[in-house]
Amino acid sequence: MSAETLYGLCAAALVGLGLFGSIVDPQPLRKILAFNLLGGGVFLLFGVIARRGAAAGMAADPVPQAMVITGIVVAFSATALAVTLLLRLFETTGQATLRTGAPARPDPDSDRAGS
Amino acid sequence: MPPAVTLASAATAGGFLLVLAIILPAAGVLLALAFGRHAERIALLLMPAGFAIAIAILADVWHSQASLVAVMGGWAPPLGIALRADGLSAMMLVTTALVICAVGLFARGDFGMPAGGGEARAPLVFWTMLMGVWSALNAIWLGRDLFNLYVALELLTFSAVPLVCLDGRAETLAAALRYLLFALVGSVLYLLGVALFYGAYGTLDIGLLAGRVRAEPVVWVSAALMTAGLLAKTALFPLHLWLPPAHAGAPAAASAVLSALVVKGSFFLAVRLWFDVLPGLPGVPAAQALGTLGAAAIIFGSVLALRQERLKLLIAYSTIAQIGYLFLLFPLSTGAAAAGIWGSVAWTGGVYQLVSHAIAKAAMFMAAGLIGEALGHDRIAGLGGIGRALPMTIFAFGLGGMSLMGLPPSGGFVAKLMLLTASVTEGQWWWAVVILLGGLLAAAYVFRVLAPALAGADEPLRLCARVSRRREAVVLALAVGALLLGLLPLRPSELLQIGRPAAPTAIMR
Amino acid sequence: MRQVLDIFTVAAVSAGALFFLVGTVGLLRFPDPLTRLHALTKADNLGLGLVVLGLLPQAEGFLAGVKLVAVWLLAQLAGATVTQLVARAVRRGGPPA
Amino acid sequence: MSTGFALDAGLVLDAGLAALVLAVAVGAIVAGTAFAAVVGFVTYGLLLALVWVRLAAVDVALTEAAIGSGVTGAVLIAAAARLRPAEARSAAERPGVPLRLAAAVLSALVAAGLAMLVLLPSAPAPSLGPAAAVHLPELAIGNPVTAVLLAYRAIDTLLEKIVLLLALLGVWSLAPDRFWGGAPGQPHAAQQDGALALLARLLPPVGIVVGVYILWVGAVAPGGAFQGGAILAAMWILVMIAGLRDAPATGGRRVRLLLVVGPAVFLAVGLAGFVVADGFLAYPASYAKPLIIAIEVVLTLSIAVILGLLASGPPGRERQR
Repeated sequence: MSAETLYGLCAAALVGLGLFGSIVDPQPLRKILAFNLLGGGVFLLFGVIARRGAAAGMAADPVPQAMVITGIVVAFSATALAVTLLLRLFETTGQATLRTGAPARPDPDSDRAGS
Repeated sequence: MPPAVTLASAATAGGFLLVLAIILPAAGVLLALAFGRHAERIALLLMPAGFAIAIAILADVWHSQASLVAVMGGWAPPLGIALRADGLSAMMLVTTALVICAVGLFARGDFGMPAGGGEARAPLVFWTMLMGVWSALNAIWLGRDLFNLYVALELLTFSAVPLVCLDGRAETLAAALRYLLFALVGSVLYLLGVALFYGAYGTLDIGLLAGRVRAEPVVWVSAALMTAGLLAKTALFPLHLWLPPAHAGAPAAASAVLSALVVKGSFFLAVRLWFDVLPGLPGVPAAQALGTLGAAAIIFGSVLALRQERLKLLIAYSTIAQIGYLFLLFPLSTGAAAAGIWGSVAWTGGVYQLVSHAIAKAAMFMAAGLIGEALGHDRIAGLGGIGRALPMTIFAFGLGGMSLMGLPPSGGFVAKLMLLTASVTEGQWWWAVVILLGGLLAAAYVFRVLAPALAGADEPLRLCARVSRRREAVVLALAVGALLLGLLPLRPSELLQIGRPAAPTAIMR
Repeated sequence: MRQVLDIFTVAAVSAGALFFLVGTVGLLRFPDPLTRLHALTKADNLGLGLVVLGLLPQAEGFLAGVKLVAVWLLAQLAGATVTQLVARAVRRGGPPA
Repeated sequence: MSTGFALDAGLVLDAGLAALVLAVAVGAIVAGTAFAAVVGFVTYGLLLALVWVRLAAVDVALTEAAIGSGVTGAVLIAAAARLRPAEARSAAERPGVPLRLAAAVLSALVAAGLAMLVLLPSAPAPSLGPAAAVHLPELAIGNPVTAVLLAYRAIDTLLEKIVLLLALLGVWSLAPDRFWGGAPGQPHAAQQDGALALLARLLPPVGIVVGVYILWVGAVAPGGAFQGGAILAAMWILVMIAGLRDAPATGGRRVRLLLVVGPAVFLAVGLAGFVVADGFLAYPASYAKPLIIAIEVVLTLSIAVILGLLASGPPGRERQR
């Protein structure tokens, strides 16, 4: 087994793990964390593909590597935005939870339309 | 210049228009951030220009009867990235420009900068994000590279999410967070598929991939992952949970953009994936599965819309149902159906639904916004007499509703008729039943709003705020547009055929 | 000469690894945060120091050697700061969970 | 020593590293508290950076260590500390067994599908490496990753800068109206004598040199605007956390200009390509390298400011005029 295959299997497991965590964990913060883990797995897969594409005197194909750099920056922006949203939700309501599945309960006290 | 640096051979003369369609709103984002207090002016100045570019691209595609292509930096794919406008892209560009401009005119009342000349939060964020949405959507309509499309998809997410919680209420914050989490997992699954495609075929260019894909495991896995990710972003049943609170909680102008355009971006990519990247792969089970989810969305979304007490939530649930129709184009125009004329009709009907729902839904959300502004609430039970107070707005709402129901001569009618005929002719009659049932349910929920609105009030109606005639006129104009779409059905369907991948042939063994 | 240097490298790196091992055992076995920090700093200081020292003769050129020493110094700086911060946090109100 | 042995030793290292990454990842998912999970995640990121080095992707390793693990970790740790009071309550809302089971099956299926594809690679593996290498001399750029980011796929990089800016504006948009334009966060109690303050005084000079070096070297060796910008941002964040310097007002003219200057110059050079070269983001042949370096310099500046502000959160104080 080559190193690329090894890391490829590692990436597959990370994707499964991250996907599981981001679906199942009830805490939004840990969903965000699991999403980052999942992202790490996806990027690692790109890295394996890049390494397998070593050619023309290059140790790896630079195109997927560049995509990973772009992807890491996007994932960080997403994390910063999601964490800020979560903290703001916590400041506003005193709790940090998403009651998934519950349809928005009409609140008799607030008569404001969403406009 | 040595020719080696520049590989631009496939680029067409009008290619710079494609670049401008993406770059102009992006430049608007930069300008708005740098000169915050002029954000509104910058956005409104860019709108006519953006509209003109979209029209110019449409005209160019129509006249040349061929796709426009631009090659970025002269680096031809697979190393570089190309943009391409076919008939479908041109139609989406114009639809987007139309809706964005209407929303811009409408939002001048809600998101004007304060009189003092300083910069304020909500206006700056709204106008900048609106430019961001526009740039992202145009990049999606024009993109030919799957990773470039991933970046565009993320651009769309990041511009859309802050629009949901502009008012900072707890419910909208939770809705925005849930939306963001769904969208992030969706795009990372899409990205996973992109990685697999690159690893197998060494290119991400849609045209090159189409020539290289074979029916093998890697294609199935990556297509499944990408489709699942895109469905989560499109809010197809059963991944729709995030949509109603997000779309209903946003300010009306933002709801219009989100429901009319933003969810269509990821749907469009699913269409590109199945029809442009994988034409001719026998995805019949997958297509039937997508159609089934779409049918479930139509029934489920409509029934839930019928049970809402709030106008904006009703409209948001109707979006779930109308998204369902879009997915009927998969079973009706792939597989055996693809080769025949009816497959093509179904495909055109699906795209028609995309456009007509965009325009109708934008009009309806903005109408709901005006109603909410006038009444101070949006409870359906309390709409009595509003028809007399805001006749133009209610009329516009009704016209939009006609498109949802599929009544002639609306654009929705043409779309649903095409889907219906195709399903009957192809012998897949079960979709026809769903289409008809969905139309009836849509009629029921639209009349649930119109009936009290047109009835007289028990007591004289007290309006909280005066609604400007100008904004009412914008909404009505858009709704009339949705109606007129049905009167010119033939030419657009010719347009849609331009640059469409040839009817799938036997790539398959 | 080459062989002497190689032997020196093996010896120093092994000694460094031993300190890492001891430090890790301490981290796991010691009862409270302060003593654990104590164990950890040994790994950081001596362990990394010996590894760097051992690698110096193998460095390709003067600059590579400077880089190695810089790594050690920066790790020292970071380690000292973090130890301080953790210790202060412990004194203030106990460790997080 | 035979090469065979060396290869095997490498493989043992790789196997150990992969196992460690997986173990830490499992730990981060199952950890008892959010704080422990975040600590696990930071470790995961650092180990992943080592994996990137093993995969001959030093550019990615730098980015992963600086952004993926470093700055992301800082943001997550701060959030975990703030959210601790709400943790027990939200952790109690575990989904039911059927959903957990379904999620487990789905995730396992995805992982198994990927593993299968990893084990049946298409031979020979496709690569754009040769195509990328052929054009490097024309660009006079030695680092192929930089050539991909700023020439071959420059439009991705440009759009992604807009993504960063919109994310920052999205973060700011969550501030209460009265704080709009103000500085992020609470004013720091200036405890300028602590160990952290010492670190924040000693490290930045070194860090800034390293950041600029990495930006500069990016044309020929691993490095570039992202990596350099992230290191500069990290130094800035350190100085802000230590309380030596306050975060700037988000409405300040200079901050706004710094934010947009990188993308704006990039865009302007791109548009100039219509006139002086042949098309958007095309560089005139003999000016490719100076233009790319100029773009990278301003991008580094903007990236550093954007990342620093993204990590600082929304405005939390009224703006002083």
